[in-house]
Amino acid sequence: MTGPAASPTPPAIVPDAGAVAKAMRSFIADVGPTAALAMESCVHCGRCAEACQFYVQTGDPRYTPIHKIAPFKQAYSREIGPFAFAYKAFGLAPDVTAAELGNWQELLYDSCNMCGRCSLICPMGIDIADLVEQARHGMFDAGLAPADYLGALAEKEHATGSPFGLSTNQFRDMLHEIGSKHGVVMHVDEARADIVPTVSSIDLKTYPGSMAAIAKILNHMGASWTFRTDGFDADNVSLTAGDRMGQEAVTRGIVEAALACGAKTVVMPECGHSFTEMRWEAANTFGRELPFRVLQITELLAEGLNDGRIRVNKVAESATYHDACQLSRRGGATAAPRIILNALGVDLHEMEDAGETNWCCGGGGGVALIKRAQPLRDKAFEIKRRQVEATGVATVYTSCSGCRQTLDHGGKATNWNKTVASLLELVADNLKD
Amino acid sequence: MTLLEFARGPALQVSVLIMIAGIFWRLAGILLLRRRPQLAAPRISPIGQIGGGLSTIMSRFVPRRTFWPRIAVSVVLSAVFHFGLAIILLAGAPHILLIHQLTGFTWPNLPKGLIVIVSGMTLAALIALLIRRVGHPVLRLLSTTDDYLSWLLVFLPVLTGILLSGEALAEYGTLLALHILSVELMMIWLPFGKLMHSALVFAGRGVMGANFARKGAAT
Amino acid sequence: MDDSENLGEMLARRGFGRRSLLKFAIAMTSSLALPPFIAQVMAANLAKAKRRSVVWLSFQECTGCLETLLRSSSPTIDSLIFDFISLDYQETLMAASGAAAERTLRDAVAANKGEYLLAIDGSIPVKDGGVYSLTGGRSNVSMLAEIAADAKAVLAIGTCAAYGGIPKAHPNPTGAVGVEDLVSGKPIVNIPGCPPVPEVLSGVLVHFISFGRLPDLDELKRPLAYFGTTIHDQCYRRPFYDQGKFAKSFDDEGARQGWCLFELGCKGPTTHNACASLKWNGGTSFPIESGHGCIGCSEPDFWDAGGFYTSLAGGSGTGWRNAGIAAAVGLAGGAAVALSARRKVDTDPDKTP
Amino acid sequence: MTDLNFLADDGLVDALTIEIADLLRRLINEGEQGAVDLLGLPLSPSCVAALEQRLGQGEITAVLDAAGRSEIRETGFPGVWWTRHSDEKGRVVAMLIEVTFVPDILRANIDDMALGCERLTGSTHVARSQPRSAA
Repeated sequence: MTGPAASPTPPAIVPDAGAVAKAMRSFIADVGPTAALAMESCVHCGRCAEACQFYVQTGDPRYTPIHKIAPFKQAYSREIGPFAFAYKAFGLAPDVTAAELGNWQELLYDSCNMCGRCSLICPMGIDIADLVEQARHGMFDAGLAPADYLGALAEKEHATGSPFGLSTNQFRDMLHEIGSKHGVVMHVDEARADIVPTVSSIDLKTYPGSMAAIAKILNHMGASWTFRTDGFDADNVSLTAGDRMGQEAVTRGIVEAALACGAKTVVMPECGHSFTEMRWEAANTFGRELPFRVLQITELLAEGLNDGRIRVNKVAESATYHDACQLSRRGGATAAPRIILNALGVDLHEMEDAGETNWCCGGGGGVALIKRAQPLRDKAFEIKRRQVEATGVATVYTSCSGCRQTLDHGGKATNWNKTVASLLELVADNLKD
Repeated sequence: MTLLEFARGPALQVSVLIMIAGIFWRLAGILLLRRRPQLAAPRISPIGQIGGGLSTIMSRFVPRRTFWPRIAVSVVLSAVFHFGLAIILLAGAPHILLIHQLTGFTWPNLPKGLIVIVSGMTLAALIALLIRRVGHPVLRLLSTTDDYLSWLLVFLPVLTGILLSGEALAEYGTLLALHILSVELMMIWLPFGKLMHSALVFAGRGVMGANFARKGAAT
Repeated sequence: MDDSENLGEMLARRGFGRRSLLKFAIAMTSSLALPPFIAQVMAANLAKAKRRSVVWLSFQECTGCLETLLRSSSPTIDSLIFDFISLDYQETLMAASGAAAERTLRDAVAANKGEYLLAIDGSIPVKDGGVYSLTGGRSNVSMLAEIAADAKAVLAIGTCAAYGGIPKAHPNPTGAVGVEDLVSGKPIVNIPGCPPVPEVLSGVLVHFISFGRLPDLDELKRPLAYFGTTIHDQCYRRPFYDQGKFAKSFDDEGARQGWCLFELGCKGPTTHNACASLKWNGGTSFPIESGHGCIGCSEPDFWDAGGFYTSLAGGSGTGWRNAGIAAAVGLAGGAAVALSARRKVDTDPDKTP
Repeated sequence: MTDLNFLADDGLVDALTIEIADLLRRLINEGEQGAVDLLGLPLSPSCVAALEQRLGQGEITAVLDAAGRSEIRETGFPGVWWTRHSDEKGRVVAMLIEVTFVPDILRANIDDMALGCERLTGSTHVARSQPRSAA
């Protein structure tokens, strides 16, 4: 436990009582047997703190993962727990006070990437990350999602379907512009297609090259594919903000677009939470099983490399790979990137704790989109920096733009001599025609 | 009706029934809430998911190597306590006898001297765990009255068990009555507090293991 | 045997000099766990002791206590002491019976008003006015009340007289109770056991004759000298208990090796008596030494304290039926709470679709 | 049965020796008699033997035949007597260490002597030939 450093405590936001009640009700609405079992099982052993980058780096006990859902656990026990009547009768778990809930904004957003590392160490098998996501629903419904940037983006996404308020036309134009700039044939809004790749807004803004890369590879594969502007944005900032309505709208958009063109496979871009949402939650949000497969881009590349539809040249390069938590630990797609790097002949130096037990880059779960969370992100980045430097290689590949952006910012802030690059673009740059 | 007859008679009956009713009440109260649908295509078969659940139940007994340095104290202390308690209960002659009378199963017991040593270690681990719970900032923040009450209701049976094996402080009958009464208090509180984890731990780990195995994710 | 002769003279006449009396006093002092120097005082008092009238009333009893106390072995000092106390009334032993016996009783009580010792064996049924045990048409309850009133001290001999014993066992049809439940304002000493250890009675009598009062008693009015420790604390098989060597059945290897009988229901640990040290039949043996667990016969309600063959560590389980009911109640309660939780969530006004 | 008397006998013997010496000192300085009831103490047979060996044999061994056999023996330390009383069946009913000039039981008793004196005078030929007075 490194020395406790004074982390910046944001001004306490005090919502009105009605909002608090609404927050609790919306949290409770999500609680099923799994969440209830989790909340009932906690034995307060404190081990989850030892797995969380924010506690480990700051030593601040408030960042103990299970502590982050304390007010909502109280509400659960009072309202629908097995002994709710007793809690109420004896007033055991007092109502969550407005001030209390206000203080929790920093705990549930700034200091939690929903990376699930705490869920791996928990001896009781509690999926804390899942509970945090449900708690964020409550916070959002109480108007307590951090306004600066994450909240704003979620609002825009809720209204326009894109966190940056892009209209379908603007998105279509951008795609064609990228296509012409990179000399790649862009299939956009075609009526029928087997594969529908979706787009992460971060890529649109900061890494447009990845759209070109996807197109280039799909053309290389000779697949029938098309972007669909009527459901393009995979980022789902609403999910990380806790806006269930926004989250559902985005998901519904993508599903309906895919159904419209009879897609057999929807490919999620280099992004963590979008994969978690589409692969594991979309069917539940949509209400029935999806008639198409959902693959993360690395899974598609690995599949293509395995069955020969994708052929690449060898690259004489040594590098390490940073696993995005939602893809490997939470998503079960740890093997795909290794298959790709192996196919490319990259001399891979795995970081310590690579794969399932990786340390989060510190930007996931919307934290990258919260300005005041910068100091916390820097602290989390220190772990990742040490791990990469320990491998002694110059390049870090990753297949999540969120991680890539966070590592980039972290690197710039400490003028780090490592390059952070996209695995997708590496494949696209080394296709063998 | 001496204290011992009370402890072994009505008190034992009532506390066991309260515990059973409480456990089933709490489990039903949890497991019968509305299930959120799981419609996404699983990565492995239902059998695989059950296997994932079972493997997690076992795997969580020993934390992953990478976590050890930071939680070594917690792991060692709780291991000494839990294994100590298991040895006392499963290898102590009077306990085997109790189980034999209730179920008919019996097996050889360890000598009493060894059990007393193990009980001493278990007690020491419990005390260390309490000191840690009060001293460590994270644990102090998380702990509620239930933590301390549950600790006490586990500490007393071990303490009275040791005093009973010593048969020195008071007469055997009194010490045995105190030991049984302390176990009964623990049994009554079990379903309503933290001790319920003795039942929930398997359900919790199993559910997580199954859910994560379904996603092909780390269990 | 004229009444004026004291014990010393009677013993001398029977060939027992003062040395025998002193030797007996030394033995009794040790048995009563009194300090050694007391022997001199006891011997002196015994020598001068006047004949003490004893009235022995037998109520709802099996005569087991009487039998064990009147040993037929060669006349030892303590049996002579019994001769010395004038057992003025004992229905089973005395020749007279019927009306004559009643007259003897009345005369003895009248003659030694306030000075005679009242010894009782057997419990006293009080239900339906005590009709379940009559002597000569009179209920034991009324006899006890009348005769105990003028007694100097009352000796309840055997678990029945002390605590109600077997007649009091569930369901206790006759409403049997012990002497102490009916008599108050009198020094009472309980000498429980089914039957009691003979030496205990002689110890109590000698103490009373020597010092004119009963020996120190525990909270159940039992002489501390004999009931202060438990059989378990005095048991010669205790090392096996400590090593965890238990006989699992009455004829297994362990039983043949003389291992501890704890698992076969021995109640030694919770039973106060002197069997393990004084032993029975002149020091020959005692129940545990003969291979059977102690059944706790000197403890109140020993008959209802769990079976003789269920160990102290055992407990009477709830039974699978009760456990099933409890589980069902739990399930019902939990289900009800879960359903109400579901309803609460469903009727939430702003619940997202 | 395994002999479990390996317990520290010498520890107990030392303790008893110190107590006996204490009693002896009090007898010498204050003339106060004392005694230790060995039956009352939880002594194992080997411990009793060890004590007996420690105290050793003195100059006097007296045997009393009254209501069973008793042996009153002076140990190797004058004033310290080892008394063992048995009943008619040979069971040891009392065993103690008496710290005194002479154990009381050895001394003739005044009442016994009185009766003895009567019998003695009655035992002469003269007394026997006269008619006996009314008993």
